[in-house]
Amino acid sequence: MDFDLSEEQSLFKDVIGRLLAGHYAFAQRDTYARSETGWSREVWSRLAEMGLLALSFDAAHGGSGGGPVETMIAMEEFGRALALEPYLATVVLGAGLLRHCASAEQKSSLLPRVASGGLILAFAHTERQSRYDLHDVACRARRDGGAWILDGEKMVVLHGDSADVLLVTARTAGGRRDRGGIGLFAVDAGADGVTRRGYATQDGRRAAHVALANVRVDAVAALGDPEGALPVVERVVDEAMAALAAEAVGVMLALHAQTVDHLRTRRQFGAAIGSFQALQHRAADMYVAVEQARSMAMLATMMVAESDHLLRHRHIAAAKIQIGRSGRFVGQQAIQLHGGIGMTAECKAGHAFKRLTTIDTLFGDADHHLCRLAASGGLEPD
Amino acid sequence: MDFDLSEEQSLFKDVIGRLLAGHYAFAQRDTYARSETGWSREVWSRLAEMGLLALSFDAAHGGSGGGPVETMIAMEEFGRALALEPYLATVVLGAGLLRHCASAEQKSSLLPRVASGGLILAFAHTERQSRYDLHDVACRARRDGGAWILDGEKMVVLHGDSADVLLVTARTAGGRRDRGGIGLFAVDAGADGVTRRGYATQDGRRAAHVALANVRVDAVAALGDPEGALPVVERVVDEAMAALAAEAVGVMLALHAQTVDHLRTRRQFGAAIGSFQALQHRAADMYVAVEQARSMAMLATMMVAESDHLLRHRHIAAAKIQIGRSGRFVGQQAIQLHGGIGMTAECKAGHAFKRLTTIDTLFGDADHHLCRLAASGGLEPD
Amino acid sequence: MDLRFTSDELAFRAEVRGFIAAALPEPLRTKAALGRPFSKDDVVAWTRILNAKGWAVPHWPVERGGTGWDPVRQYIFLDALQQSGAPQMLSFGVNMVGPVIIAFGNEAQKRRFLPRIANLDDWWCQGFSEPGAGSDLASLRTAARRDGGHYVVNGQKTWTTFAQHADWMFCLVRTDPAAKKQKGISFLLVDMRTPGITVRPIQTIDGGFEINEVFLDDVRVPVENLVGAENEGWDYAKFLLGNERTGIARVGQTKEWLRRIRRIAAQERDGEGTMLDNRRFRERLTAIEVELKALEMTLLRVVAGERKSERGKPDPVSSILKLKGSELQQATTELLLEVAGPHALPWQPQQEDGWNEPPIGPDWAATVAPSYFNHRKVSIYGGSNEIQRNIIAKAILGL
Amino acid sequence: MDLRFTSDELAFRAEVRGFIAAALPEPLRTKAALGRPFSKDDVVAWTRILNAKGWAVPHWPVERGGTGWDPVRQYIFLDALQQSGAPQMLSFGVNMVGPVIIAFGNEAQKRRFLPRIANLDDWWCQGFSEPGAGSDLASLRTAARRDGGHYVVNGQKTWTTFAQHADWMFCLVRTDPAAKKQKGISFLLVDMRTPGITVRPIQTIDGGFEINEVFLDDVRVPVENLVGAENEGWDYAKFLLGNERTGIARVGQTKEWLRRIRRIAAQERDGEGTMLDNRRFRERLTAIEVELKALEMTLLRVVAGERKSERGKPDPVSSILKLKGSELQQATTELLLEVAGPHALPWQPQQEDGWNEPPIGPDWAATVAPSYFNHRKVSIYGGSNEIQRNIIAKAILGL
Repeated sequence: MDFDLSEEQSLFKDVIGRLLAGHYAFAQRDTYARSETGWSREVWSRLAEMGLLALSFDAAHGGSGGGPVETMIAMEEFGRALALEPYLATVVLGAGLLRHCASAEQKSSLLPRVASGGLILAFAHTERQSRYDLHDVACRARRDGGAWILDGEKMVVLHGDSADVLLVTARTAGGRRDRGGIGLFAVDAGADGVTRRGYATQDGRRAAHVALANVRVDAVAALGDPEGALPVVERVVDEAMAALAAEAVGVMLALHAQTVDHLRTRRQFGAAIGSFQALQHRAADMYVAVEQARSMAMLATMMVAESDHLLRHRHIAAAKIQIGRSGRFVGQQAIQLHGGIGMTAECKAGHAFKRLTTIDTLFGDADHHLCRLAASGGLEPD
Repeated sequence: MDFDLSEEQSLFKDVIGRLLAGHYAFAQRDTYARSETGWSREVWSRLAEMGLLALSFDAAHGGSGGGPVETMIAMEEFGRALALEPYLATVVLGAGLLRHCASAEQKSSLLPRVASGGLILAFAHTERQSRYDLHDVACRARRDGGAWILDGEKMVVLHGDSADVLLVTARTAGGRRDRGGIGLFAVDAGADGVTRRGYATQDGRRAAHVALANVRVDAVAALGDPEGALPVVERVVDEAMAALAAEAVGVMLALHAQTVDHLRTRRQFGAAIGSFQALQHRAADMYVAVEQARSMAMLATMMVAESDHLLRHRHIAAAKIQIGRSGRFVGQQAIQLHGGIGMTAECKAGHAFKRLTTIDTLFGDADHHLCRLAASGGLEPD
Repeated sequence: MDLRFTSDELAFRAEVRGFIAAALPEPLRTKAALGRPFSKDDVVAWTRILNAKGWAVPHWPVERGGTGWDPVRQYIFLDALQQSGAPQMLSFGVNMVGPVIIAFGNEAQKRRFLPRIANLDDWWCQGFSEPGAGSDLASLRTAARRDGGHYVVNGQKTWTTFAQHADWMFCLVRTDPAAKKQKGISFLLVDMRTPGITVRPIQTIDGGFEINEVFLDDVRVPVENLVGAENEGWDYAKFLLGNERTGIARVGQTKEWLRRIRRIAAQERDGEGTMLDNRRFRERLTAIEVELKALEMTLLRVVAGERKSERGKPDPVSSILKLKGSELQQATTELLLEVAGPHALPWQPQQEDGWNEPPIGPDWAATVAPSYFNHRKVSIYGGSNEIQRNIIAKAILGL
Repeated sequence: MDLRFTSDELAFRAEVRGFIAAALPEPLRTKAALGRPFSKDDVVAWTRILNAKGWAVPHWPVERGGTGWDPVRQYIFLDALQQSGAPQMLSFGVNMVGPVIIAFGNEAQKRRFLPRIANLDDWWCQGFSEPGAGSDLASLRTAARRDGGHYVVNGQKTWTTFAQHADWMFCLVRTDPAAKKQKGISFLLVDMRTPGITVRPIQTIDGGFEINEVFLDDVRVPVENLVGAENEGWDYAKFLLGNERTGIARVGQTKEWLRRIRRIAAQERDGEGTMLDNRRFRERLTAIEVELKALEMTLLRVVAGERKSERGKPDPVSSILKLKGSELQQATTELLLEVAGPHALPWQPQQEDGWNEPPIGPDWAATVAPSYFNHRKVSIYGGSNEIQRNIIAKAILGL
C-alpha cells in the first residue's frame, strides 16, 4: 500500500513538468492552438526524445518499460499545462490498440515510428448513431480477395486531421449492435476514398470527421481477429479513461490553485474576496472534489493492469464518474469565483473548464457510466 | 390571477392561528402527544365549533361551503403549530372519500357526525407489499349474500387507533395490481374480526396496523361502485397531497423563522452566528426552497378543482416533488444550523424536521413521484 | 385566490401569440429553432416590427409609447415573446436607460431619446462595471471633470455587452472625487462616436464576442447629457438595477429550451431507442420542469402583487427570480449538452449569417456547448448569485 | 506507487476477519443485522473479547498494551471491525483520553487508568462542550479553583455522550480566569461518583438517550487527576481532537450499511419487482458506492502516508475524511429511509434487550428512521462540517 512515486518517477515528473513549463506559457499555447495542426511539432519531438511516446512499449520497439503509473504522471502534467499534443490519440489509444492486438510484424513496422515521433495515429470509432456504445458499429468492412473494403463514416476522430494512420473499427459480421463481428483496421490517412474534414473542438484541440468510401486496404491492415476487436477496444478505452482521469486531475489541480490565487488577490468591498466565508467554503468544497478525483485517478491507474476485465472496467468507470462530477463542479465554480474575468478567453480558467467538460464527454459522461454501472449491479455487487 | 386571500379567508386564517396559538405551546403539544389518542379532544371540539371539520361539505351536511383554499389555509396553520389532530385522516381523506363516492344516505348518516366532531375516520389502504402504488390491493372482499366479507391487513393506517370508522379498500375482482376490481368499505372499527394495533409514528402522531379476519359488513357499507373505487381513491389522495403540501409550507415557514431567529441570537466566536456569510447563504437558500414550495402548494390547491384528472394529478405530483425536496433541504439544514440543540427532543426544530420527513414519505416521496411523472411523459408533455 | 387567467387575459394571450406567429420573419424562426444567436440586424428588425404594432415598450407610460397593460398582461406578453424564441428586446434601452430617463430625465432628454430607444434607432450599452468594480460596483473610478459646458470623462469600463454595436452608452462616473463611495457618482449619457472612446472586444469562453472593454480618454460629454442631478447617479443606478424584476427569471425562454431539448432527444439515438426513452434523462428533464413550474408560480405571485403594490415596494420573493432563474437556465444548457454527447464537441464558429459550410454533425449541435459555456455568465452578471444571497440574508431575513 | 495490499497484509486481514467472525457473539451479530443499537453491556463484552486477544488498543504503544501494527495493519483491523457490524470501541477511552494520558499523563496515571481503559473497566465520557461553547470550544466557562489538594469544579457540560454510563469524565476546565480564551484551561480527570455531579439525560430527536447535560457543583477533584501541566489543557485538547483522523471517516461502517441496504432492497417489493430492480434506486446506491470508493482511496492515502511521516504532521487530505465521511453516512441513512418507504413510519422504542413485542412491519424497519434522524449529528459534532470547511480554507488553502 504505497501511493508515493518512486525516486525515478518523481524525477520523470519533474522533467516533464519543466519541459511543459518551458513551452506552455499561455500565449505560446494560443499560438500552437491556432497553428494548422493545432499542437506543437517541437514539443512532440521533445516528448519523443524523452522516450515519452514509447512509454509502455517493449524495449524491442524503443520502449522504456514504463507502466500505467508513468502514463498517469505524464497525463497529469499534460493536464496542468493544458497541453495540446495528440498524446491520448497516438500513444494511449493508437499505440495501445497496436500493443494489444497487432502482430509482431505490424508492431515492428509502426511502433518504432510512433516512438520516434514520426507517426501520428488516430482512433476512428465513434459514429453518428453510436453515442457512447463501443459495440455500436455500422461502418462496414467486406473481404475482397485478400483485401478489405471499408465503407462508412466516423465522427469526432481525435486528431484525425493530423494523423498519418487511422485505426478504424468496422463491422465484418453481424448486426449494428452485436458485440461480435467488429474488426480493427490500420488505414493510411491518405488512402484513396478517405476524406477528412478537420476542425477545432470546443476545448481548442483538433478532430476530424472521416468518411470512408470504398477504401481498399491490404489483409495486413487488419489488426488481430477481424471479428473480435471489441474486447481490445474496450480494454484500450478503459486505459484511455484512466489516462484522462489523470489528465483531469492535473487540470483541476492547476485550476483550483489559480482560483485560490484569484481569491487571495482580487479585492472587492475593501477586502480580498477570499476573506468571505461563503467563497472560502466553496474553495474548500472544490478541494474535496479535486482530492476525491485524485484518489480515483490513482485507483484507475492501478486497475489498468487488472486481469479481471469486469473488475477493471467497473473501477475505471467509477473513476470516470468521479472525474466527471468533480470536474464539472470544479470547472463551474472556478468560473463563478473568477467572476467576469473567468468568462473571457484571455483567462486560463475558461480553457481548463472547457477541457474538463470535454473530458467528461469523451467515452461517456458521468451519467452514462453511472447508469451502466448501476444496471450491471453497481460498484460492489454481491 | 390573484394569489391573495379574500378578507373572509384572511379572517379565517387569523382565527385558526389564534386558536392553535392558544393550545399549542410546546409543552401542551407534548402532553397531547403522550395522551392515549395522541391528540387533543378539546382542540378537536373547537375545530368542530368553528365549522372546520365540515369545511368542504354541502350545507345539508353542516358544511360551510369552503373549498380547497380554505383547506390550504387550515393545513398551513396546522403545519405552523405542528398540530396533531386527525384532520388529514378524518376530514381530508375520510370525509373526502365519502363526499366523492358515498350515496346520499351514507353521507347523511356519516358526514354530520364528522362535522360535529363526534366521528373519527381513517383510511385503511396501504399494505405490506403495496409501497406507494394505489392500485396494489391484496386485501379481499367477497360477497356473502347481501353482505361483504373482508380479509386482509392494512398498515400505517393514520389515526387508525382512534378512528370510529375505517374506510377500507379491498379487492372485489381481478389480480392484486389490477386497476379495476377495487372496492371501498366503511367498516366499524369495533366490528368482529377487526384487530388494531395502535402505535406512535416517527413524527409523534398515531397510526395503527389493522388486521381484518372474516369481517362481515352490510351491503350498505360499500361506498360507490364496489369494483370501481380506484379513481375516487386517486382523487382523494391527490387532495390529501395538496393538503399536505400546504401543511408542509406551514411547517417550513415556522421552522425557517425559528432557524433565522437562532442565527440571530446564538453567539460563538464573539459574534451572532448569523453574521457568518456561509450560514447567511444557507438561510437564503432555505428561503428560496420555502418560497418555491409555497408557490407549488398554491398550484396544488388550485388543481384540486381541476376536472382533467391527468392534469390535476400531474401538477399535484409536481407539488409533492417540490415539497419533498424543499422539506428535506429545509429540515436538514435547520438541524445543522441549530447545531447540538437542534438534535434534542426539547427543541421544536427536530419535531418540524420529522414532520417534514413524514410528509415526504406519505403517498410517495419525491423520488417516487419524479420517476412516475417522468415515465408518464413529464410535467409538460407534448 | 384564483390562479387562473381571466377569459380576457386568455384572449389577449391568444392575440399576442397569433401576432408573433404571423409577424416573426422566417429566417429568425429558423435561427431560433437551431439555437443560433441573433445578429444586430435581427434584433433591430424585430424591434421595429413590434414598435410598428405599438408593442416595443409595453411597460412604459402610455404618453411615452407604452401600452397601458397591467402587470399580468405585461407578463403574458413577455412570456409569449420568450416562448416564441424571437429575439429579446435590447434590455439596455427599453428596460434600463429608458425607465431611468422617464423617471429622472428632463423633457428634452425624453423627447430626444425615448422614441429612438423604442424603435432601436439607437443601440445602447451599459457603462457600469470596471476592472476594479464588479460586485462592488460603488468602488468605480471613471472620473468626469466639469469643463465649461462639458464633462471630460477618463477611465475604463468593462464587460460592456454589445459595446461594439452601440451608438450610446449610459455610464456611471465619479463627479466628486472627495465624496465617499456611493456619493459623488453621476449618470451620464455618452455618444459612442465621441472622440477618445476606444472599444476593445473581449472574446468569451464560448468563442463569441459579446463583451468589450471601453476606454474613455478625455471624452467630452455635453452637460445636457447628465441625467438628473450631479452626484445623485447612484440612486438612479439602484432604481435601474431594481427595476428589472420579472423578466430576469426568463421562465418563458427556459420553457422553450426544454421543449427544444425534448424535440432533439426524440431524434437522438441512445442504445436501441432514443434519448427521450432514456429514463434518467427523462427524470432530469422532469426535475427541471418541476422547479421551473415552481419558479413560474413564484414569478406570477410577484406579477399579481405588482398590480396592487405601489412602485418601489417589490414583493420580497422577487429576489428569488434572478437566483433560481439563472440556475435553471444553466441546468437546461447542461442537460442539452449531455443529450448532445459527442455531437457537442466540434467547434463551429457562427458567423453572422452568410455561413455556408455544411454543419459538422446534426444542425442543432453547433450551439450546444457554446451555449452551456456562455450561460455560466448568468450567475455572475447583474449581481452575482452570491450577491443575491447576501441581499436575501440581509434585506429579507435581517441577518 | 502500488495500491495493493501485500500478501502478508492480506493474510493479516483474513486472520482478523476470521477472528471476528468466530468471536462475535450471536446476539450481537443479530443486532448488527437488524441495525439495532448496542447496549453498554454489549460494548463491554466485545471490548473484553478483543482485549483478551490483545487487540483492544492496537494503536497504543506496545508497552501500554498496543500491538505494534503499522498504520496499514491498524487500518485493516479497523476496517474489518467496522465492516463486521460489531460494536465500536468506546472512543472516549481508547482514542481520546487514552492517548492523552499516554502522551502527557504521569506514570501513576498511566498505570492507574490505561489497563482499565483497554478492558473497559472504566467507561469514559468527554466533558468539553458547554451550552455557550460549541463550535467555539475555547469560550468554555466551567471553572476549577485550587483548594489545597483538590480542584473545586463548578460549571456545566453538555452533549456529553453516554455520561449516563460513565465512571469517569475527562474535562476541560478554566483554571486561570484572568487568562485569555485558550490560555488558562486545564485537563482534568473526574470520577463521576464524586458528590456534586448531576447527570441529566437529553432525549434526541430519534427518541433515544445518548447525550446528557452534566452539572458540576462544587465537585472536588484531587490534584493528582490533573493531566500534564495546569493551564496547558488546550494543547492536550488539540492533540486529542487532531488524533482521530482515520477512524472518523467510517468507511467500513458505511460499506456494511450499503450491503445491508442491498439485502433489504432485494426483499422489498416495488411494483412488479423489488426495490433492487428500481433503476433510480440502483443509481443512487451506485453513486454513493463511487463516492465511498473515492473516500476509501483518500483514506488509504492518509494511512499509507502515516507510515512515513512523523507524528503530528498529518497529510492535509485527512481534513476531508470527517467532512466527506459524515456526508456519506447521512446519504446512506437517507437512502435506506427511502427504501423503507411507509415501513419507516411506525416508531418502535428499542428497549435495551428484553423487548418482547413483535415488530410492526419488517424486523429491519424499526431503526431506519431513527438512524436517519440520529445521523444528522455526524455533521455537527466533533467539529461541524462548517468548521471543517473553515479549517480547509484557512489551514490548507491559506485563505
